[in-house]
Amino acid sequence: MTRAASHRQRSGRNRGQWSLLLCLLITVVSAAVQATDLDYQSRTVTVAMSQEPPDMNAITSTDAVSGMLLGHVMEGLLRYDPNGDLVGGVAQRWQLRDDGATFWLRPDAKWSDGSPVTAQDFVFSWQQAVTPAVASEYASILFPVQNAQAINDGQMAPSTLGVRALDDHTLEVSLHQPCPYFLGLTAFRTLFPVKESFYRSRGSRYAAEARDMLYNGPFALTRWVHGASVRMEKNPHYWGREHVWLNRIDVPYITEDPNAHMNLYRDHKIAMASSLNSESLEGALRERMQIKSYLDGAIFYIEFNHRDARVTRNRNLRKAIQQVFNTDDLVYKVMGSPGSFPTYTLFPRWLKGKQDFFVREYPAQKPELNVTKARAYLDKAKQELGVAKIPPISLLADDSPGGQKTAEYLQTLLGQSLGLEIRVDMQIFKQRLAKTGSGDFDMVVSGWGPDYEDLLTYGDLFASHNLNNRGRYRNERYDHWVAVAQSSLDVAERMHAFDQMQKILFADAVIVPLYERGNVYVQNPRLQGVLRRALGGDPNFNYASIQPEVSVNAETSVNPESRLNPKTRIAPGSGLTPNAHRGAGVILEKEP
Amino acid sequence: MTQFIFKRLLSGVITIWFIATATFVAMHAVPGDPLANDKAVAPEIRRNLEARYGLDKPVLQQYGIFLSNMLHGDFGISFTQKNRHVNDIIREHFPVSAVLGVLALIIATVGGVVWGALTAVYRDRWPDSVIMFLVVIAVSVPSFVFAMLGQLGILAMNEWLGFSLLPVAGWGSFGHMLVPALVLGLGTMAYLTRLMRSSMLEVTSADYIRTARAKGVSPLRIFFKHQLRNAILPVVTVLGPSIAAITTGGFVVELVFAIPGLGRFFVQAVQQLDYTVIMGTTVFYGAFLVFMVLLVDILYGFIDPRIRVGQVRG
Amino acid sequence: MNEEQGETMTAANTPRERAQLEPGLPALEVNNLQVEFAAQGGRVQAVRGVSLSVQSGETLGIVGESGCGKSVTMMSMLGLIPMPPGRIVGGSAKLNGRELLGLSVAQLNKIRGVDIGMVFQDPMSALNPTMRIGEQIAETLMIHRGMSQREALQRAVALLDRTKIPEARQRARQYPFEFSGGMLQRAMIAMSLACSPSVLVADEPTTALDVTIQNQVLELMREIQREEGMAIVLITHDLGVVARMADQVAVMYAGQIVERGTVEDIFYRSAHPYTLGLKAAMPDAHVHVNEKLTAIPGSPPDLFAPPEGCGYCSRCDYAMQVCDKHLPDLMAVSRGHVSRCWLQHPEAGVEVEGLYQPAAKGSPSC
Amino acid sequence: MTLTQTLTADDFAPLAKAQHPDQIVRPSLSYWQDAWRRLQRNRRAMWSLYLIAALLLFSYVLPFVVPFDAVGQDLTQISQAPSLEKKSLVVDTQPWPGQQVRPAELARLQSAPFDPATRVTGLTLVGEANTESVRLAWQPVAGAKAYQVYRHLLVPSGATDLGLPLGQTEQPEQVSYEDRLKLQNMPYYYSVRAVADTGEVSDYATVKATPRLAISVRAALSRGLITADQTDSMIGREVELQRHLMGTDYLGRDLLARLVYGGQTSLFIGIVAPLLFVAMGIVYGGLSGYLGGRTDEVMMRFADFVIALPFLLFMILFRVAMGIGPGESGVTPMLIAMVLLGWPTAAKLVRGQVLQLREQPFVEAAQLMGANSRYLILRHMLPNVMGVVLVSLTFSIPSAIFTEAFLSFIGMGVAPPTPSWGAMCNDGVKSFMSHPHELLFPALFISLTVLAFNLLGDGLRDALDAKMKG
Repeated sequence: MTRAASHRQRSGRNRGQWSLLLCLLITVVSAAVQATDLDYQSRTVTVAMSQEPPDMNAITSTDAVSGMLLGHVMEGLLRYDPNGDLVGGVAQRWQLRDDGATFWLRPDAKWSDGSPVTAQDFVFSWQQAVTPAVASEYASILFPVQNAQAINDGQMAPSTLGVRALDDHTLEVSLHQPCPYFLGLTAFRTLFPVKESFYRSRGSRYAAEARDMLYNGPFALTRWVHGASVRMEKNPHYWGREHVWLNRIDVPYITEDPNAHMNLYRDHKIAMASSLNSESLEGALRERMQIKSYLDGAIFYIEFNHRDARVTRNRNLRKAIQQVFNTDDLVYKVMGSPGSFPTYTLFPRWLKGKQDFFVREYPAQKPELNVTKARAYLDKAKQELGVAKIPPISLLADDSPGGQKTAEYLQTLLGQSLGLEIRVDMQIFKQRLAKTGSGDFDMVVSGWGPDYEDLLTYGDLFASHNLNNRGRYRNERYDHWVAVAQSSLDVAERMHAFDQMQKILFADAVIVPLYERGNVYVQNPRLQGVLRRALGGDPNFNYASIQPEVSVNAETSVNPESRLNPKTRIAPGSGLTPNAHRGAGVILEKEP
Repeated sequence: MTQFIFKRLLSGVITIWFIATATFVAMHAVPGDPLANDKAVAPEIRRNLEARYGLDKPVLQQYGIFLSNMLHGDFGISFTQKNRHVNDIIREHFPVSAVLGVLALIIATVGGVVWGALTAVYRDRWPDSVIMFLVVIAVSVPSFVFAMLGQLGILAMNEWLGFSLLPVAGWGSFGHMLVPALVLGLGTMAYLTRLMRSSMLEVTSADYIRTARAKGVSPLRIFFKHQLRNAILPVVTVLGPSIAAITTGGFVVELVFAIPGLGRFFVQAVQQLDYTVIMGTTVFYGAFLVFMVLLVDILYGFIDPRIRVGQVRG
Repeated sequence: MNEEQGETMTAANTPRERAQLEPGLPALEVNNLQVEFAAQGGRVQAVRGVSLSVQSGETLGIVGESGCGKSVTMMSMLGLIPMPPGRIVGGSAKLNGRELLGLSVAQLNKIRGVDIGMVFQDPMSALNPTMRIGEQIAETLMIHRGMSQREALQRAVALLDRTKIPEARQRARQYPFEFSGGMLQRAMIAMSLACSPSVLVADEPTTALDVTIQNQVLELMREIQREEGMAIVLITHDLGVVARMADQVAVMYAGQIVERGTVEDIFYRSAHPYTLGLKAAMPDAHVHVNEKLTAIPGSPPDLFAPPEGCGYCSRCDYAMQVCDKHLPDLMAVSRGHVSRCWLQHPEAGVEVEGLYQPAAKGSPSC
Repeated sequence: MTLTQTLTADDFAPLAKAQHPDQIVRPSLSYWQDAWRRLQRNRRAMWSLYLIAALLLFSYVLPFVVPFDAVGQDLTQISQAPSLEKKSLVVDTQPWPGQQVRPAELARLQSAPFDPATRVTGLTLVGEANTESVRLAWQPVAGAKAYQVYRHLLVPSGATDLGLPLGQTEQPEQVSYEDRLKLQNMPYYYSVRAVADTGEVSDYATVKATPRLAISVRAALSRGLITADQTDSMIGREVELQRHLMGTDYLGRDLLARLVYGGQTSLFIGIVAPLLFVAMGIVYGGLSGYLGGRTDEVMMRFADFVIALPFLLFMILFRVAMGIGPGESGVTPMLIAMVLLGWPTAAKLVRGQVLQLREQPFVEAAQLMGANSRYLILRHMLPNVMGVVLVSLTFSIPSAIFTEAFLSFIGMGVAPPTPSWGAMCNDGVKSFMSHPHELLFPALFISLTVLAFNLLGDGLRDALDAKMKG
């Protein structure tokens, strides 16, 4: 009897414990429910990133994710405005000459610790960038500056770099030859300022944590949990702080999985989800998400190996391949990626020519799809090579979805139409790079993204001296036109040079252009003014704002609080808008 | 006991050395260039980079440096996470994997024991069939399918509820861990269920259970006092390998649920040929597993008096 | 049988007291017990109508080859065989007059360990390896006597002491694997005696032990029986043990009792050829060393399909035509001594050397 | 007593000896026969065995009977759900110059101001919409600099819900657009709106189009649907497209064919790798156990080291270290990696068995009888070890298949275009939401295989376990 009673008592206590535990569980679980994608009250936007930022040190940083963050927390001499125009950043006024440039800095440009951004900060960071021991992979971007290359090769001291601080707010740059695109370079991250005293105080830990950095951009990193989350908050010391609408950019999710991004967006946890593929697109459409697209600047092409021992050195073989390759099929059917465009040239459609876009002024020649002609070329190639059958051709690609699809498509296509045996060589990214670098391939699926806003960033790729010319294509005429484009200040002459380059690329079948990559993404319609762009960090929220609620015609209504030019909200891509007042090579001087 | 632990620790150290060496050899056999990047770098810069990571020295010397650094508990600086030490990466991301793993292990063990015991109790009746059917599904479906279904499940649930009960992805609170841990622990849970079932059945027909019944002990008490403890013993022995499977098997889950665990960093590091991170992570995991197996052995001793007392004596 | 009666039964503390309450009532009485096991494609008739009884203070020995149904008889009535596949087909089993068959598990649990204790063959496997000896003994007391753990443990030490385990206090805190076989069997006995049952079923208690230990254990059982006055059912295949311990003996073969009587009846007036066979197979200190031990040829019948006639027929040297076709009944040989053999039939004229055949005497066959 | 009364004296006559021979109740069977008999009684195990046989037939024999094309890309049928037959229009896709506004008209329109309230008018389809191309044309809008074209699967509900931005016309005179982006035979809603120089947009117009399934002459020719001399005559006529019983993948490759060949890869790795490492384990473990003593200790210590290596990490590492050359499938590196990491478990198992067996009386007896080592190993050790090994082998197969799938899933498995079930899952996961069949089929095959081997393993263990006998 007593036993039974005590037993009952015990089970009663157990029940109590259980319900307590359950309550606790529910509390914990509900605590997990987080803020949603947009918060108008606190002016917070929540997004996701694909990757932990590998290197937040602007001097050495090379990747896109760090570039995106740096685009918010740092500012160079110049910056891109919402229209994609170069406008004053730290510099208030500037002057570009044949032999150099002068920048007058804003007196109110400040670091996040309140100290002013001075000309010395630029001198220091630029010198660091070319110092061999720092081993910045982007040192070459500074090569137009006097002595930069020699310093980087270890032949001269970093202090001899052609950049001087005339006073705290005047920066003097000497160029070793005319550089029509130099102003664009000053918006590039390698040329961002770094405060020497702070940099030295952190030693090797500089930029390792949020507290190990000093910021001069619209935002400052306030939280950085590696691999997990990043938070940027408005920089109270930023000179243009009243033009920044957002108070906070939260990045609490870091994953490469595009499905996870999409699911987070669906769950209203993030305000935009990038990299929609043709597969996830259908769901997005059915759920009536706002879909946008833009060109991210990258051009993809098949590069041939022109080294001596390679069959692909044979022009007729390359021509044969060029003649059967159907870029349209690849883009529209195989990749099926909306926003991407088939291309027939190395130069992207968003870069300017003389007045209009270059591709409109100098249309590229489209290869005619003709299997018969291709076979004729192939026969000629066989004759020249002295073989009855072309030996197997290796096609190097990395294991990204795009690379894989392209390689598999090409393999079947060339096999079926030309009877070529293509051996796909799928490698992880670094191994592909190593193999491309050492020339261990016949064909390789390559892509190229721009470093600065000029056709030259693409055009000099196949100059014989360029280390990025992985196929070792060597053509004196091509080199000549590259030299012209590098140093000429005459727009027409330069554009003609680029046109000559693209003609040589086509005639010689140096490469087979594939597509210009577009990125399709979904974005909460209440979020306005987000910049998607090829240069200067993507996406960018410096000019973004949140609408209190979705308006019926959100696209056309302009948020009064944003000083945004509605022009940029044209989809697809800000880059599509030609820029009237930017003539390369013209000596400009303008007030912001 | 101390002698036993000391001996095990010693062999553990040798094992870790072996793992370190194997990793080093494998790592240097990998074709490819950890310093390669999208854009070509000038030879001078390359030399500087090589010097920075000590790649300019002969392989044997690199091995020596690696071992001596390891002795000091220093795995060097990451190749891809430019300003971060591998130690920091492990310190920051391993706890995430570990918390997830521990939760998964708890779910797996508790689930396995409960389900296994239930199936044994209801042997050859419908609860047994249903659970064993689910177990069979759990062991036959690849984990990435479950991970995806798990995420879609949360999404569907949140949509149905009209508010976010559980987060779809991310990390930070208990709610973030629940479904990923469940997905991660599922396979192990199924395995443990099977193990527990057969072990329970074996115990059920054991002589001492008959003795207990002959003593007039009630079925419930027999179940808890006599069967469970004895049946759990074999389950405990596989916990060591299970921990290994769970902690290193978290890549997929970590990727799908955007969890900043070490597993994800490892896969990324391999893709990026981040030598130091690969070596550091592998050696660390190896050491961790060696330690866990040791721990499980000790734990086993506490559950099974035969071993504990035996060790005290010997 | 209702609850109240059960309660009044347990009110009496020792078997001796209980025997005094109702003199003449057998402590355990089994009648025509039949047990089957479901097997693939049919049933195995493991126990085919066994009847037994044992009085308080008395020892009943059940002998037979392994698999003949000795253990099943005892276990089935206590609900210790898994059902299914086991099933009690018929018969009755009464403990102190209370019917055991058909009781629920809960009802049985009030009897098992209280009124009837069991000692099993291999103590090493019959004791829970992960529980301390003391705890295992105390468990019975806590369940049936409602003692606190402390009390029960103290009592357990006393019981261990009583079963002559030295340093009982320390031993109680040890685990089974720390005990030797003989010690374990003592502990087992201590456990089964915890609640002073009126019947102790010892299922091959000494099989796993060596001879000297065997004697000690058997001696202990006897001693306790003298003190407590409980009935012992001793299941064994060892005739020597039976000879030493038992008052009454039942010989079982193929699920049936083939001979039953006092220990003298069985040993000196063996009335069944199987008993003779068992005796011949028993090493005996009295026989000469060079005398050959004779094994019984063949093996017991398959109880899946029991033979029509006598189960021993195929192995019996004296088998007759009738043996093959007809199953003999238990035939009275003398008072309290029965045998299931056609040779005991008055018409059977066969005289077998060494076989006690009062009925068949003087009528030789052809 | 009634029976005894009917007995006669004959009944008491002795029974002839011949009538009671030593009965053998059950036929005696060898160990393996017995195991096989028991396995046959296990229905689940037998079904698993049939299933495995079916899977092997499916992958290794079926391709000889039915020719499958696992690489052929059917670009007209990309990511198609399973279907039986489909008819398709043959079309000749010529470049379309589109429709332009005349220069004079354009000048007039450009000079007029842009009004955001204007709506695009006259939006129509040019020609019949088919899956090769959908052509749109509309009336110019005053002041418009360009036109944006959107495509939706639902009727647009507002300016933010126009669907997928297909693109923007490049010249103001261009008032037409040709859509060729992954068109399917389903209704689309095309919306067009004008954009001004300032970035302002006009109101949109929407038109519905349901493209007819079509195949270009070029594609039809290369797929062998028409012959070269039919190229002109077949235009505008219908042809029957290839059937894809299980649908197609992202390159329009037949999923059934890929599953067949993927099975060859997956099953090959799944079965051969365990076979190899178990064989290696038998040799190593057998030797170690047989030699015993110091050698055994050293050998087992080494096995322990290898066991301590984190399996998946090293799988990935080895796989990357061995690399895959151009045109290679990557099966060999994976096999080698699995064997390198897998053998110690089997070795320890075998050694344990051998050690146990060495102590067994029958081995001692055989040794006393002068049996030599060879005889001992072949006659006594091996058959007894084989049971355990067989069970462990059966259980290794599912984990090997999973390992392959996992590695392929994280992109470290076989190299494309080699199909494997794991790699197919990896591809299928990306499009799970829109084309679930691309994930479900390979996942199903993996599951079935793993399931079958698991159940077979259970059955074998029960059948070979001597304790369960009787």
